[in-house]
Amino acid sequence: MQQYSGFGLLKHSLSHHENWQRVWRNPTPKKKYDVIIVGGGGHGLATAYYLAKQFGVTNVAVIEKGYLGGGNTARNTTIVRSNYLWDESAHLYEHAMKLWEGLSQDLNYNVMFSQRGCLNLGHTLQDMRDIERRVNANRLNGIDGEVLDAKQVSEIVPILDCSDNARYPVMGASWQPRAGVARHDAVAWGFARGADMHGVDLIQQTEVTDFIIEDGTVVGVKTDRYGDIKADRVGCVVAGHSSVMAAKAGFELPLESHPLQALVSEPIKPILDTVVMSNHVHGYASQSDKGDLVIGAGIDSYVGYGQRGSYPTIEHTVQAIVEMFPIFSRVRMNRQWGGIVDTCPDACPIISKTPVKNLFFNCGWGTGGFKATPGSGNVFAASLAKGEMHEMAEPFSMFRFHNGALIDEHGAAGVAH
Amino acid sequence: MFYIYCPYCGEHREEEEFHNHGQAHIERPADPDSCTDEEWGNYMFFRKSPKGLHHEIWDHVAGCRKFFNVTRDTVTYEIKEVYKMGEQPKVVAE
Amino acid sequence: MSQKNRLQSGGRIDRSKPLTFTYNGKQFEGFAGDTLASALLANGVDIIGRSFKYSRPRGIVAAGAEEPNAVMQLGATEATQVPNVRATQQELFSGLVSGSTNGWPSVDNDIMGLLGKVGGKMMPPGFYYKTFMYPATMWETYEKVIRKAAGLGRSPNEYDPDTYDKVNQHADLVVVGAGPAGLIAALTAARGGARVIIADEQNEFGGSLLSSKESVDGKAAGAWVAGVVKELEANENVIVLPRSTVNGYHDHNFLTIHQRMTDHIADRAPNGQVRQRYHRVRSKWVVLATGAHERPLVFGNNDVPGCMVANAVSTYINRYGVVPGNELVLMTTNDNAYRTAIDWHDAGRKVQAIVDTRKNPTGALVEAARERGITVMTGSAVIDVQGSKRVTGVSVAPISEDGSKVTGSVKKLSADTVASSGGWSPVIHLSCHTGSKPVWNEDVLGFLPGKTVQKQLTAGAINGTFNTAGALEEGKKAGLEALSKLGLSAVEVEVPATTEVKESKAMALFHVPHTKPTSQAPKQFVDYQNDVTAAGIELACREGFESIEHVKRYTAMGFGTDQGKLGNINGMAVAAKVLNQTIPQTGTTIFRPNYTPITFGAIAGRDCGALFDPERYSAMHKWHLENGAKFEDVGQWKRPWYFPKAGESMQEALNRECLATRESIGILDASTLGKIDIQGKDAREFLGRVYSNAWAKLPVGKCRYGLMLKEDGMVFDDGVTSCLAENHFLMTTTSGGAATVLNWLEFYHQTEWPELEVYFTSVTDHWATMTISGPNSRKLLEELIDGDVDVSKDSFKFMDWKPMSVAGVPARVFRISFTGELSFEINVQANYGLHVWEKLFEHGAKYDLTPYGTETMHILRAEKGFIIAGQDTDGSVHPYDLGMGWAVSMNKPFSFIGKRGMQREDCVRAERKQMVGIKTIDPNVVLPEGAQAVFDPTASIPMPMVGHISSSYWSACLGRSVALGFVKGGLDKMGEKVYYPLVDGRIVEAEICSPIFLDPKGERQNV
Amino acid sequence: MSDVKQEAATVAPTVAVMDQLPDASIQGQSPLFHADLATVAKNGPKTGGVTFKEEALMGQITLRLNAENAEQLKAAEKALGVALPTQPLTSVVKGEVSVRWMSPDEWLIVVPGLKAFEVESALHAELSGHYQVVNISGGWTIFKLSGANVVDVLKKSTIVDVHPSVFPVGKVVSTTFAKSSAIIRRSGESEFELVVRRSFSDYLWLWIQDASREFGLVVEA
Ligand SMILES: Cc1cc2nc3c(=O)[nH]c(=O)nc-3n(C[C@H](O)[C@H](O)[C@H](O)COP(=O)(O)OP(=O)(O)OC[C@H]3O[C@@H](n4cnc5c(N)ncnc54)[C@H](O)[C@@H]3O)c2cc1C
Ligand SMILES: NC(=O)c1ccc[n+]([C@@H]2O[C@H](COP(=O)([O-])OP(=O)(O)OC[C@H]3O[C@@H](n4cnc5c(N)ncnc54)[C@H](O)[C@@H]3O)[C@@H](O)[C@H]2O)c1
Ligand SMILES: Cc1cc2nc3c(=O)[nH]c(=O)nc-3n(C[C@H](O)[C@H](O)[C@H](O)COP(=O)(O)O)c2cc1C
Ligand SMILES: [Zn+2]
Repeated sequence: MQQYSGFGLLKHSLSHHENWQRVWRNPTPKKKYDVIIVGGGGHGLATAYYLAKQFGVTNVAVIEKGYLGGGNTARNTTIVRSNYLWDESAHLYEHAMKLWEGLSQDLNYNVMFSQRGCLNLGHTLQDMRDIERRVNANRLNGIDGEVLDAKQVSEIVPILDCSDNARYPVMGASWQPRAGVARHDAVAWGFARGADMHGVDLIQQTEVTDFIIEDGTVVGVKTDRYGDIKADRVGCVVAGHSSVMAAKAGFELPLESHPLQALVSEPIKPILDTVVMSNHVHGYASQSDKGDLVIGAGIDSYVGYGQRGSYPTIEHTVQAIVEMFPIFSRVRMNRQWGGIVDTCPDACPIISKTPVKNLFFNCGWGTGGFKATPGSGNVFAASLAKGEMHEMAEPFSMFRFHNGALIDEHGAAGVAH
Repeated sequence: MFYIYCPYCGEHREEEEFHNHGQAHIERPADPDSCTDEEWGNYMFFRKSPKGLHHEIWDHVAGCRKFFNVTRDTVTYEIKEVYKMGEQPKVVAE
Repeated sequence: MSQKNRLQSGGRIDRSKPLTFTYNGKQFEGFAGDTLASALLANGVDIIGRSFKYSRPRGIVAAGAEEPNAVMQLGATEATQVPNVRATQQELFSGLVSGSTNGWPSVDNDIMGLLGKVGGKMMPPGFYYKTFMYPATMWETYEKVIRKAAGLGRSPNEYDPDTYDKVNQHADLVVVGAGPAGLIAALTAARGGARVIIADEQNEFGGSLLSSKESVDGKAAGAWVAGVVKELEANENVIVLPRSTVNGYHDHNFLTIHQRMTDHIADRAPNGQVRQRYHRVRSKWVVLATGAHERPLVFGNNDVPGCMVANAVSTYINRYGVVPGNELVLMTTNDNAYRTAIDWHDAGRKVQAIVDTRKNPTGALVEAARERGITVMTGSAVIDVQGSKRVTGVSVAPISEDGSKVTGSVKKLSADTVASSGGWSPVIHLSCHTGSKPVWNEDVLGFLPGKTVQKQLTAGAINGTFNTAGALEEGKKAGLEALSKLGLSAVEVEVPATTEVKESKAMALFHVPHTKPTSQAPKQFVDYQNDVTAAGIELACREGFESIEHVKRYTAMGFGTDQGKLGNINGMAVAAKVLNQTIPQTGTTIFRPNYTPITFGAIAGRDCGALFDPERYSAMHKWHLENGAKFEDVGQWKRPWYFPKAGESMQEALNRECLATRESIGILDASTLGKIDIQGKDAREFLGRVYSNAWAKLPVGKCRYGLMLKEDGMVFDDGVTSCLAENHFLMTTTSGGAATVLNWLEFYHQTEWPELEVYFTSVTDHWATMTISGPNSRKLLEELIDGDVDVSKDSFKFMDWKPMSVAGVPARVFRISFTGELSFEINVQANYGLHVWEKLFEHGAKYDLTPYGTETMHILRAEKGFIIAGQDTDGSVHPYDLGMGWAVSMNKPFSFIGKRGMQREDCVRAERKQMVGIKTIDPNVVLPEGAQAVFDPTASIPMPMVGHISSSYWSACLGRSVALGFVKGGLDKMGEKVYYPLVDGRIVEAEICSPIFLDPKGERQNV
Repeated sequence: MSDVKQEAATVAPTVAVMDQLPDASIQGQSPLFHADLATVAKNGPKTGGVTFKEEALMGQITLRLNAENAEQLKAAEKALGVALPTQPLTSVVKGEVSVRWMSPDEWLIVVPGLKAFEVESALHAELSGHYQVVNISGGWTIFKLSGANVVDVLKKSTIVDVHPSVFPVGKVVSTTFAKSSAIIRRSGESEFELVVRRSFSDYLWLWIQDASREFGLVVEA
C-alpha cells in the first residue's frame, strides 16, 4: 500500500510523478455485499472506512451517483466545532472532534484540520444568555469553551467591528479554541482512500434508483448502471436526497431539502485567522489556506434541488459580512454556489433504523454536518456492523418525532454552518 | 429569485414579498385527541420533499397578506400554477 | 523610452490626454482610453506579477475579462485599496497607483521564484494532502508557512470611504453584451417599443468591433456603433449601461448587473457620487450576446511573458495603438488568428512566422498573410519557448495531423512574442448559471448554451457564429423574437453590410505535443493563475481523479479569480485525452456567478451601518434619548434598558428604579408590545383555539393572560388579551413576537378555519402604551383622569379595563400588572403618547415618578415569578413545565393548538425539566443566567446536568439574589439543594423554591 | 368621549368604538416629529430632484369586509361617499376621502385627522354582518415624494416596478420599502404617496435622505 510522506513526495519527484498509484480503484461491483452504503459524501465514506477498518466489515460498497464527495461535502464552509447545547448532540459532535484531532495521521492523508478557534458572537442580551448557557453546558460535558466580552473578542479579531456604532454592537462571544476548519475535499478523499485500502468498493457515477425490499426487509438496491446489487444491510447517507430515497423505500421523514448557499471572495493575503460566526447579524466567515474568505449564507425557505438558491439570501449575507468586517467592503466576491441540505425540525440529525428492516438512514444533518463527518461515520458504522444502533446514535432516532423527545439545537446551530 | 404570481393581487411580485410555508394540503386532524403519537407526529413533522413537482403554500406577507398554493418544480424552480386556498392543483406528478 | 510600444497613430486612445500612473512605485505615462494593461504594455512592462505556486514571472496574456495573470493591487490610499483588479479591465486615470500582488522582494527578482524552481518539482497537485502530517504536533507550524503564501492582493485595513447604490430594474428585455449582435438586438427591440436594458462590461459599446478593422455599413465599425448607441440613448425606454457586468443570471429571469460608476476616474468616487451601482433586474426576456473568448494553446513554457492570446495582441494594436513586442511568432489552429500577424506586420513590426498546426490552410486570410510575405509554417507547432522574464525564442516542430505527437526535428526561431489561438470558446457562463447544461458542438469546437427553462435568447459568437454578418443577423432575429414573445409588433431593421472573409476549417487542437512526455516536458500551463499544468492534470487523472470536478478540485483548475475563462476548456481537453474519452464525455465544471468578481460593498449597497437594519422607535423615544436612557435591542426595537443618573452604575440605577417602583411609582414605555385588534362573532372561538386557556366566558371589560403554544405543545408567545366588546378583543404579544403571532393567526384562519368569522388587524404602532406601577400609581392616575371615572379598588378591579380620558387624551386603561404592584397600563393613540407621558411626569414628580427600562421590568417580574417568553422558554417547554398548568384548559371542546402535542409520551414523562425559583444559599451571589444545574457537583466530567438558570438578578427589594431556572423534576423538589458549577471554578449552592419570591398572595396588586 | 356602539337598543354592543382624539388644545406628534421637518424645510435647499413632505396626523382606517357581499359594499359606499375599489391594486379619491385596495377583503381609508372618528362611526352605523373597522391613525404616517427624480429614489427602495406603463396614477401596492414596508400609491405623474408604519418612519426618513442625496432633496413642512 502506498503510504504518503514528504519523503515519498521527493522520491516521486525524481520520477516525474509518473509512478503514483491510484488513490482508489474503480471496481465493477460484486453481486452482493454485506453492507451497501448509498451516498459517497463524507459521511458515507467515513462510514465505509470505519466499517472496514474498525469493525472488520470489509465486504462493503459505497454507491455514489456522481463523483465522490461531490454533494454537500464539496460545498460546505468547513467549520468544525463541538460546542452544542444538549448532552446528546454535544457528545456526538465532541466524539467527532476527537476523531478530527488525529484524522490526518489515522488516514495518512492531510485533511488540513486547522484548529484556529471559533467565535460565536453575541449581539443582544438574549444572545449572551444563550452563550453563557451553552458554554457552561459544554464545560460540564468536557468540551472547551469560554465566554468572552467585546474587548476580548476584539483582541482575537481586531478587524471585526466591535464598536458601539454598529447597528448591533458585539456584546461578547463564545470561544471554542479547538474548533476550526478542514479541507473539505481532502476529508472525502482521505476517507475514500482509506476505505478503498481496506477493501471497500467505491462505485462512482452510479445512482441507486430504488431499494429491493422483500417482506419489509431490504435485501439490496437497484442501480442505473449495474442493475441490482444485493446486500444484507443498507445504510442510506444521501444528505439532501434523504426524502427522495425514503419515498422510494415507502416512508416519509421529518425532513425538507432546502438550498443552502455559500460564497467565496477572491483570495487575499491572510487577514482572518479564526472562524467568526454571528447568529444575529447572520453571517459567518473564515479564510481558507488559499486566501479566499469562505462565507456561508442563510438557508432558503423553500424546498429546492437545484443546488442554487435565491439571490437576496446572498445579499443579506454580504451585508452582514460588510457590517461585521467593514474593511472587506472593497474586497470582491468571486463565486457563489448552493448545496441541498436536509433540515430537521429540531436542527439535529437522524441516525436511525427505519420502518424497513435492515435499512438504516443517516441524514438530517442539515446545515451543519460536515463537522460531524468522522463521528457520524463512526457511530453509523458501529450501528451497521451490529445491526443495532450505537448508544450515541440512539437519541437521534427518527421516531423521536413521534414520542416528542426532540433535541432542539436551533440555538447552537444558529446560522447555517 | 422567484417571481411569483399572487392570485389575489393579480400580478407577479418578487420573492422577497412572500414567505414559504412548506407543503400544502396538510390538513389538521379533525380530532387530534384521538390521534396516536405517531399520527400526531406525522401531522406535525413528516413531510414530502419531492424532487420535481411540489405543492406548497406561500404567503404574500408584504403584500395582501393572503396565503395561496403554488405548484413548483423543485429542480428547475419553474412555477407551474398558483391556486387559492381550498382549491386543488391541476398540475400533478405522474 | 516612454511608451516604446505605442504606435504613432490609430486606436481608440486619445493621445492629447496623457495620464501618469505608477506601477510598483515607478511612474509611467499612458493615454485616456487606455486600460492599465495597455498602458503597461505600451511602456514595455513585461512582468506584472509572480505566479501563485511556483512564483514564475508572468505577463499580460489577454485583453479582457479572461485575463488570468494581470491581477493587481490598486489604490493610492490605505482606505481605497482594491485587491486583485484585472489590469485588462481597469481604465487608466491620472494618478492611478498599482502594484503587483505577488513577488518578494520584487516581481523582477523574486526569491520565492527560486524556491519555485527547486521546489516546483515537489509540488504536484495535491502535494499538501500527502505530506505535513507527521509529527501531528508540527502541523500547526507547517500550516502557518502554507498560509503565508496565501492570497493574491490584500484587503484594505481601513473602512471604505465610498458609498454604493442598488437599483431595482424591470425590463421587457435585457441584452447582455453590446457587440454587433447585442447592439442590433437592442436596437430592434427598442424600435419595437420594448423596455430594454443593454449592458456591457466594457467602457465602450461595440464588443469585438472595437478592436477589429472591419467596416460595417460601409464605414468604420466604430462609426456604426456610435450611431446605434446614439439611437439607443435617445430612446427613453432604453437604459444604456456601459462599464456594467451582468454578473449573475438567476431564476425566473432575474439578473444582477454591477455598474462601475467612477472607477475609471479615481480610486475614490468624487464627492457626492456613488462608486458602484448594483442593478437587480427582473426581465421578461433576455438576449445573451456575450461573444466568445479566444483560447490560447497549451505548450511548453507558455507562461513566459510575451506569450499571449492572438486576438488580445490584435486588440492592443487596433484598439490601443500598442504593439506589445518586436518579433512575433503566431501559432494558430484556425484562419481567424492570421489577422493578428497581419495587424502586427501592418504596424511595421516583424512577424517571424505564422506556425499553423494544420497541414493545408487555404482561407483568404492565409493568402493575405502570404501576400505580405509572412512565412507560414504549416503542420507545425510551437512546442516550447525560451526565455524566463520574456520570450527570447521558440522551438517549432512538425506535428502529426491529429496533433498528438511531434513528427520531425525541432527548429528554433527567435521571437519576443508568441501569440497563439486554439479557437474560440463561446461565453456561455450566464446561460449556465440557472442550471442549464452546455452542449459541445464539434463544428464550433466549443460548448454552446444548452436547454434552459429561462426566457432566454442568444445571438452572435455565443452561438458559435464567429462572423459579424452572422452576429448581426442573429442579433436582429433575437430582437424580433423578443418583440413577438412580448406581444409587440415587428419592426424594420436593416442589417448593415459587412465585409465577408472566407475561412478554412479549424483544427481541434488544445494541448500541443512535445518531444518529451508531458510529465517531463517544460511546464505547459493550462490555468495560469493557479499554476495548473497539463502534467498536473494528467497526474490527477492517473491517480483516479477522473471526474472533471475532481480534476478541478484536486488541481485548483478554474478556481481563480478568472474562473478558468482561458484555461478550462483546454484542461478538459487534456483530461479527455488521458482518460481516452471525448470532451463532451468529460464535460465542463459548473459555471456559477459571478461572471467576474463583484465588490462586496456594491452587493451590500446602502444596507450598512445605520441602515443595516431598521431601528424602530416608540412615540416616546425622544424623551428617552433626552433622559439618558441606555437602550436594549429587542427585535428591531430600541427599547430603554435603564435610565442611569449621572455617576450611577448600572446596578445602582436598577436598584433605584426597582425600589422606586415598589415604594412609590415607576413607569415603563410598553409601546413595543405587539397588539392585534380582533373582531368578529367567532373571535372568542378563535382565541380558544390558539390559546391554551379558556375564552368563551371572558366578560366585556375584562382581560386575561394567555399562553400561545405550537402544535407540539411548546410555549412560543404569551400576552394579555382583553375583551373590548362582545365580538371585539385586543390581543397583546411579546415585542419580538408581534409579526409572528399575527402571521400565525392569519395562517390558521386562512388555511384551517376560514369558516370562522374573525378579522385581525395589527395596531401595535397605533397605540402608545405606558405602564405606571407602584403603590402610588392610582393616585397619579386619578389626578390625570378627566371627568368622573371611578378607578377605585372595587370598581376598577385587577384585570379590568376601562375607557377614560388621561391628561385630556382618550385612553384605554388596563389594570394589569407585570410587576406585582398596583399597575395601570395606559394606551393612547400614539400621536398623543408623548403628551400623556410628559403629563404623567409633570404630575408624578411629587411621587418621584421613576422611568424604568426593560432590565428593571425583568427584575420586578422575576421577583414575582412571571416568565418572559423567549428567555424562560426556549421552544422545549410546555405550560406544565413552567408550572403554569393553571393557564391550560384541558376540557375546552376544541382541541386547541398544542393540546395534543403536550400529551405525547416524552412530554408527560416524570423528571422533565421544570421551572422553579432558585435561591442561592449565599444571598449575595447572583448566579449568571445560563449557569447549569447539577445535583452532584463532585461527579466527574461529563457531569450530569439537570437544568439551567434562565433568569437571575439582584433584587434590591428583597436584598438578595433571585433566580428562575429549570431543574429536572423541580416542581417536586421544593427545598432541595442544587449546585451550579461555574466557569470560574466556583460551585454555587442553591435551594429550589417557589418562583414567587415576593408577595406570594398577590396582595400588592390587589389594592 | 367613550362611546360603545349600540346596534339596536336590545342588542348588546359587539365592538368598542371610541373617539381617540383629545380636544384641539393638545397637539399631536406625528411619527416623524423627531426629525423636526419644519426646521429642515426652512434651512434646507429649495430646489432638487426630489421633494419630501410628511402628511402628518391624517386619519387612517382599516376596513375589512367581504367584497362579494353587495350589501356591505353598498353600506360602505354610503358611509364613505365613494364606492370601495374592488379591482386589486386600485384606489379611489373623492374629496377628502381616499380608499386603497389592500387585499380582497381589506381597504385602507385615509381622511383628514379630525374626520377619522366620524367616518369610523358612519361605517359602523351603515355596516352589518361580519366586518372590521379599525382606527389606525396613530400607527401610520404618510410620506409624499415627488419631483423629477422620484422614480429613481423609488427604484432604489422598492422592488415593485413603478414604470408608468404598469404603475399608473392611482395604482396602489403594499410592498417592501428598503428593509421595511410601505403602501405605495402613485398620486400623480411624478408624485407618490407612501403610507408607512410609525415605528419605522425615522429609519425610512434616514433612508430617503440617503437615497436621494445625489438628486438633491427638498423638504416641505
Ligand atoms: C453551503 C453549505 C455550507 C455548509 N457549511 C457547513 C459548515 O461550515 N460546517 C458543517 O459542519 N457543515 C456544513 N454544511 C453541512 C454539511 O455540508 C453537510 O451536513 C455534510 O456535508 C453532509 O455530508 P454527507 O456526506 O451526509 O452528504 P453529501 O456530501 O451531500 O453526500 C451525499 C451523497 O449522496 C449522493 N447521493 C444522493 N442520492 C443518491 C443516490 N440515489 N444514489 C447514489 N448516491 C446518491 C450524493 O450525490 C452525495 O454525493 C454546509 C452545507 C452547505 C450546503
Ligand atoms: N472570426 C472569429 O473567429 C471570431 C471569433 C469570435 C468573435 N468574432 C467577432 O465577434 C463578433 C461577434 O459579435 P458578438 O456581438 O456576438 O460578440 P462580441 O464579442 O462582439 O460582444 C460581446 C460583448 O459582450 C460583453 N460581455 C460579455 N459578457 C458580459 C457580461 N457578463 N456582462 C456584460 N458584458 C458582457 C463583452 O464585453 C463584449 O463587448 C463579430 O464581430 C465576430 O466577427 C470573430
Ligand atoms: C471551502 C470552499 C472554498 C472554496 N474556494 C473556492 C475558490 O477559491 N475559488 C472558486 O472558484 N471556488 C471555490 N469554491 C467553490 C467551488 O468552486 C464550487 O463552487 C463548490 O464546491 C460547489 O460546487 P459546484 O459549483 O461545482 O456545484 C470553494 C468551495 C468551498 C466549499
Ligand atoms: Zn397578493
